[in-house]
Amino acid sequence: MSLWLCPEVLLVLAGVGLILVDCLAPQTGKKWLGPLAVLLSAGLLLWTALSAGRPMPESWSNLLVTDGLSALFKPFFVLCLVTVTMMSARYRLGPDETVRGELLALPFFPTAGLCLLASARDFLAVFVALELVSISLYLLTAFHRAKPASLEAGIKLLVMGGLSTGFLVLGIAWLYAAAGTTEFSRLLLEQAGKPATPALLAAAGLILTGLAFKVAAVPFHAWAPDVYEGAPTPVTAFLAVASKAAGFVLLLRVFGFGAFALESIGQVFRPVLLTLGIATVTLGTLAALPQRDLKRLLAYSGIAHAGFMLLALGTLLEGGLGTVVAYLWVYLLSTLPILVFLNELERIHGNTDMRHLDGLARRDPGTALGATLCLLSMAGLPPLAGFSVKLAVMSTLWSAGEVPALVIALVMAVAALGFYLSPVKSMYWEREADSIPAKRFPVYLVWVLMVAGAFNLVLGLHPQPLVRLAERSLSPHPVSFSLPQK
Amino acid sequence: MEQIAFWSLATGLLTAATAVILLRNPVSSAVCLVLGLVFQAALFVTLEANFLAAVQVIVYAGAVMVLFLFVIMLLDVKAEARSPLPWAKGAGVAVGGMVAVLGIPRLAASFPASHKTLAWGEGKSLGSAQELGSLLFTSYAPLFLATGVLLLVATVGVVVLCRRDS
Amino acid sequence: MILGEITLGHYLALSGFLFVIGLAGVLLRRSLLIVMMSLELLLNAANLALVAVGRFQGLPDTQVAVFFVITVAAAEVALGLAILVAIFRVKKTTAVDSMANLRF
Amino acid sequence: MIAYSPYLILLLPLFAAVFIRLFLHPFPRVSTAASITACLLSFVGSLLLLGSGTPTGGMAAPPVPWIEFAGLKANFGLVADPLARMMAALVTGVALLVQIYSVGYVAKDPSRSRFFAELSLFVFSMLGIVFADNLVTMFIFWELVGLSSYLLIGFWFDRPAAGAAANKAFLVNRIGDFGFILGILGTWSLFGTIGFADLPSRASAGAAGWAVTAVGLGLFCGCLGKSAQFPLHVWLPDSMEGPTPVSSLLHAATMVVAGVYMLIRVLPVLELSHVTMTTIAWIGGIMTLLPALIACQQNDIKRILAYSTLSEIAYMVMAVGLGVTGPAMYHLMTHAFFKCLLFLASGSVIHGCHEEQDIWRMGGLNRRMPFTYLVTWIGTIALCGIPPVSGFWSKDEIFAATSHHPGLAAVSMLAGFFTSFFMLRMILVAFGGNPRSEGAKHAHEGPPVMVVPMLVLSVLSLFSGLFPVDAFLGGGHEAHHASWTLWVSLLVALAGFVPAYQLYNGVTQDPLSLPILRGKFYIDEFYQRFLVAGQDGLARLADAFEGWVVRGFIVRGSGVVARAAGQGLRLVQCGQVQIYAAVFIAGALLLVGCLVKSGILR
Repeated sequence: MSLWLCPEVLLVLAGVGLILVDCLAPQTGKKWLGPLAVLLSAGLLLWTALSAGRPMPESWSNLLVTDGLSALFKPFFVLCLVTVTMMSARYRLGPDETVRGELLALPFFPTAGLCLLASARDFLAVFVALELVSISLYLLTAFHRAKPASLEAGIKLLVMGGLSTGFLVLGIAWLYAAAGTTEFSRLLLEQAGKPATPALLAAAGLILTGLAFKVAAVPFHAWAPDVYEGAPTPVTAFLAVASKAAGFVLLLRVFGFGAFALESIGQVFRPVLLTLGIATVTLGTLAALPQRDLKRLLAYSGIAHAGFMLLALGTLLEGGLGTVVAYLWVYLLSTLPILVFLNELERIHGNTDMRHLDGLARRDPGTALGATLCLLSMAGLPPLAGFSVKLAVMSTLWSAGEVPALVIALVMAVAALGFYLSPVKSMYWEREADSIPAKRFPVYLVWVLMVAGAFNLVLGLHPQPLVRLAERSLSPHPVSFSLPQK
Repeated sequence: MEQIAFWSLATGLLTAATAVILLRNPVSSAVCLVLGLVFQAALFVTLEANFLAAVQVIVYAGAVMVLFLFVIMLLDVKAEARSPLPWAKGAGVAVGGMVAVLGIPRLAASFPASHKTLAWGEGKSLGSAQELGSLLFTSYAPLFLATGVLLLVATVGVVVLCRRDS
Repeated sequence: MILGEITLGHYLALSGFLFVIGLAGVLLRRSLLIVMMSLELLLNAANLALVAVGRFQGLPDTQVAVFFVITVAAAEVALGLAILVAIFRVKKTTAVDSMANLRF
Repeated sequence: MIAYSPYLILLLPLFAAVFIRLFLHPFPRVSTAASITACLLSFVGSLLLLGSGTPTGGMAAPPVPWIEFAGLKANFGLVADPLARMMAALVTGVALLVQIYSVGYVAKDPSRSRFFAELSLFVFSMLGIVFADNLVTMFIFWELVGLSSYLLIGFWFDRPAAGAAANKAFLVNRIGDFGFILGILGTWSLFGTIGFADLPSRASAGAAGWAVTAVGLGLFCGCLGKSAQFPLHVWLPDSMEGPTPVSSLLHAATMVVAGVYMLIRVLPVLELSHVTMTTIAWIGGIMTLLPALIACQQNDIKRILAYSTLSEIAYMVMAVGLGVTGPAMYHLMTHAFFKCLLFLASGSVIHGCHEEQDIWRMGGLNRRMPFTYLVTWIGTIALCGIPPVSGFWSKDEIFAATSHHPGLAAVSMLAGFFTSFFMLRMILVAFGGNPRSEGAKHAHEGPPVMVVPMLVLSVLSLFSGLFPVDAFLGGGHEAHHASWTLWVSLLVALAGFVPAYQLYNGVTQDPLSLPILRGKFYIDEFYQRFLVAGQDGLARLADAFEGWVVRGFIVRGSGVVARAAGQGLRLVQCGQVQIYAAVFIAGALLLVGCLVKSGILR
C-alpha cells in the first residue's frame, strides 16, 4: 500500500486540513465544521475497514507490521474517532453554542498514533506512537480551559503520564542493555530457550508499568477517575475506550505473541499479570459502588473491566488472548454509547450527576431503554454481550486452573451489579425531580443507544461473530509462542 | 583521565539534580537544571556521542530551559515557603534513599554487559551526525514523521491553551 | 571496581541515581514547575542510560531513541507550561495543593 | 415438524411480550387478548406435545449452534423429554389460568398492558428453563426469570415496599446464581459437558471426590436462591408485595419450583456425592418445618401461604435429596394446582375486602364469599395431605421415601402437623366469626373471569392425584402404601387441626403470641443488624448489594471491610497528584522488585 493511502497518514492529513479550514473559513461557515469532521472521520472509518488487511509500505516493515490484530483494531480506533468527533460537535465549551475547530481536529492526531500503536513491532515505535497519543491527550484533557476541573485533569494527566513515560523510556534503555534490541521478533528469537535474566525481567517490568498506566491497572490507575471526570466528555470517551484498548492491544502483542511471549518470561509474568488483574478488578468494583457522578462511575467501571481483561490476558492461554479481543469490542459497544449519552446529559444539565436520570424512563423511554441495555451489558447480565465475554473470562480462568482469581472475579462481577443497576434504578424507579429541564435529548441519541443496545443483545444471543473476530485477530501468529497449552 | 572525567561529571550532575529538587526558588532550580543538563552533555561526550551532546546543549539547555525561565518570569512565581517535612515523607525519603543506594549499583551490575570497558575512540562512528541522520531518515522514517506530528500537536496545543479570547 | 575502569555499570548506576532524584522531586515538591523539571530529570536519566548502552553495546539505534526522547520531552514541557499558564490565569498559583478538587 | 414445536411453544409468549411492548401499549384490552391467546396456543401446543411421543423417549428439538469460545461449546437446543413436556404443560396451563384470573384482578389498573407484557415475558423465560437442553442455556433463562420476576414483583413501583421487595428478590437470587455459575463451570470442567443429554453417561464414568461435592453444592446454591431455601429464603415472603396473581404464578406454581426442576436435571452429578445428597435432603427437611412454624404466627394471608410454599418446596427438595425424583415431580405438580388455587382464593379475598390482607381484619367471609370459602377448603385439604385429595398421594410418596431416615421423617411429619394448624387457623380467622372491618362487611365474590379459573383449579386439585406421574416419567409405580409412614403422617396431619380449632374458633384476637415465630426467627433482623448495620437498608441498590455480597459470601464483618476499603480509597484518591505518583512509584518498584527477585531465584 502506498504511503499516502495508509490510514495513519490520511488521519494526520485530515486533521491538518480541518485546522486549516478552521483558520481560513469565515465565521459564518464555522457551523459546518462539525458535520464536515464527522463526515471525514466516517469516510476514514470506511477506508480503514476496507484497507485493513493491506500491508504497510515496505520500508516501514521493520517497525510496523500488518496482521490480524492491527487489521481489527485500526477500524476500532477510527470508530472511536467517529464517535468522538460526533460528541465534540455537540460539546459546549461555553454559554454560547460555538464549536471550537481544534476540538474537532485534534482527535485525529492521537487516532493516527493509536493506529501506529496497533501496528508497532518495536518498542521504539511503541514509545513514539504512545507519546503522540499521550501528548495530544494532555492537551485535549485540558482543552476546556475555562473550566478549572479540565485544567486540573490536564495537569494531573501530564504529571502522571510524564512519570509513566519516564519508566517506559528507562525500561527501553534497560531492554537495550539486557537484550541489545527492541524489535519484537528479534527479541523472541534471541531470547528463546535462554533463561530469563533479572535484567531482562526488570526491563520488561518497567515497560509493563508504562502499559499498565495506559490501561489504568491498579496501582497505576489513580489518574483515571479524576481525569475522566474533569476532561471534556468527548475526550473522556477517547481516553476510556480508544486509549485503554490501545494499551490492551500492546499488552496482547507484547505478552501474548510478541516480544515477551516466551515461556521463561511468561512463567514469571503470569502471576504478576493475574495479581494486577485481581487488584484492578477488586478496586475498580469497590470504588465504583459509592460513586454518584456518572463519568466517575464509568472511570471505575472501566478500571474493573480492565481488571477482567487483565485476568483473561494473565492466563497467557490462546483462549484468554482471544477473550481480550472480544471483550474490547463489547466494551466499546457498551461504554461508548453511554458516553455519548452522558455528553448530551451534560449539555442539558451542566454536569453528569446521577440524579439527572431520575424518572428518565417516563420522559424518554427509548433513551432509557437503550442506556439500560448498554449498562446491563456492562454488568454482564445474560443474554447481553457483556455476559458472553465475562463468561469467557471465567472459563479461561477455570481452564488455566486459577481458581482463586476466578472466585474473586465472580464475586466482583456480582458486586458490580450494584453500581450498574443504580443508574437503571434511577431511570425506572425514582420520582422525577421537581424541575424537569425543558430541553429534550436530540433524536440521534435514541438511535445511537438503540442500535448499540441491539448490538449488545444480538451479540449476546449469538456471540459467534465475536469469536470469529477474536480468532481472526490472532490468526497469523503462533499463539502463545512457546507456552505449553494446558 | 577517563575516570577523573566520569567521577567529576557524575558528581556535578547528581549535585545539580539534587539542587533542582531542594532549592526553594524556582529560578535557582531552573539554573541548576541547566547546569545539570550541561554536565550530562559532557557525559555524552565521554560516551563519544558528540552530536547528541550538541543537541542536548542546544535544545535542552538552550530552548527548553529558556522556556522554563520565561514562564517563571511570566507567572512571577515566588519562592516556595519552607514547610516542615512531615514524618511520613521523611521516612519515605529515608527508606527510598536507602533502597536506592543499596539497590541501584547491584541492579546496574546485573546487566549482561555491565562490566564491559571500552577504550576511548572505539565508539566514535556511532555518534556521528551522518550515521544518526541516515538511521533517522531510513529505518526510523515513520517515527520521525510521527514526532513531526507530535510537535505540530504541541504547537497547536500551546496556542489553544494560551491565546487570549477575542 | 569502584576506582577501576569506567564500565557500563557505572553509567547505569549513575542514571539510576538521577532517576531516583527525579522521582523524589516529583513526589516532594509543591510547585508544579519543579515537578515538571523533575520529570525532565527522569527522561534525562533514561537518556543517559540509552547513550551509555549504545556505546558499550555498539548500538547506533539508542542514539536515535535519545533523539526521539528529547523531542518528546520538549513537546511535553511546552504543553505542560502552557497548561500551567492557563491554570495560573484561573487560580493565580501553581502549587500542587490547589489542584485537588477532583477527588473520590 | 413436531420436532420444532418446542421452539414455537417457547417463542409465542415472547412474541406476545415484544408485540405488546412495542405496539399494543396504549390498548390494554388488545394487549390482554394477545397475551392470553399466546399463552393458550402455547398451552395447546404443550398438551399436544405431552400426548405425542413415547413416555420414555428423549425427544429433542434440533439444536442451533450458539457459543463456541475457548473450548466451551454450547448449542442453543431444546429438549422435549417427558419431564420437560410435563413441566411445560404445567407451566403454560397454570399461567393461562392465572392470566385469565388477572383480567378480573387488574381490571382497573391503568398499566395493564405492561402487566401482561411482563407476564408473557415471564412465561417465555420459564419455558426456556423447562426446555433448556444444557446448563448455560438454562442459566440464561434462569437470569431472565429473575429479571421478569423483578419486574413483576415491582409492578406497583410507586409503592416503596414493592420496590424494596423486588430488589431484595433480585439480589438474593444473584447470590444463589453465583454458586450456580460456579457449579456450571465445575460441571463443564469435571465432565466435559454441560448438556443434559450427555450428563448421565459422563457422570457415571466420573469419579467421586471433593470436587464433585463442591460442584454439586454449587449447583444446589442456584436452587437455594430460586426455590427460596435456607439461608436464601428471605426474599419470598417479601415478594408478596406484588399483585396476587403474580404471587400465585411465580411464587407458588412455577418460578420457585424451577430450582427443584434444575436439581432433577442435574441429579446424575449430585448423586455422585453422598455429602451433597445428604446436605440437600437435610436442608429440605429442616425447611419443611421452619416456615411452617413461622406461618403459625403470621397475620398477612399471603405471607401465610408464602411460608407454606417454602415448606412444600422443601418437601420436593428433600425428595430430590433422597434420590426419588418421581415423587418430587409428582408433588411439584399437585402443589402447583392446589397452591395456585389457594393463592387465587386469597387474591379473591383481598380483592373482595378491598385490598385487605390482614386476616384479623377479615372474618365472616364464609357467608359473603361461599365459593371462595369452599375452594379454600379444597386447597387446604389438598395441602395438608388429607385423602383422597391430590396432595395426599404426592405427599405420601415423599413420606414413604423417608421411611429409612427417621430424622427426616420426624421433622417433615412435624411440619405436616403445623401445616394443618396454621391452615385451619387461617380459615377460622379469615372466614369464621363476624366481620371485623369495613372491607370485610362489604366483601363480595369476584367477576366470572376470576371464579372460573378457581373452579378449574379446584377440580384439578381434587383429582390430579390420579395422574400417573411416575409412569409417565418412565419409572415404575411402586406400592409404598403399606409403609408405616402413611398412617403416622396422616394421623399427625389430622392432629394439627385439633389445637387450631380449640384455639381459634370464634376468637377476635390471637390467643397465642410467640415473638420468635412472629419475628420469623429474626433471620431478616439478623441479616439486617449484623451485616448491613449502618447501610441505608435496601433503598439504595448499590449499598444494599455491597451488603448482600457480604452477607452471602464473606460471612461477617465484611461490611466493615468494604467500608474501610472505601475509606482507604478516599485517602488514596484524595485528589493530590503526588499521592497518586507515590502509589504509582511504589507499585512500579514493587513490581520490578518482585520480577527481579523471581528472576534471581530461578
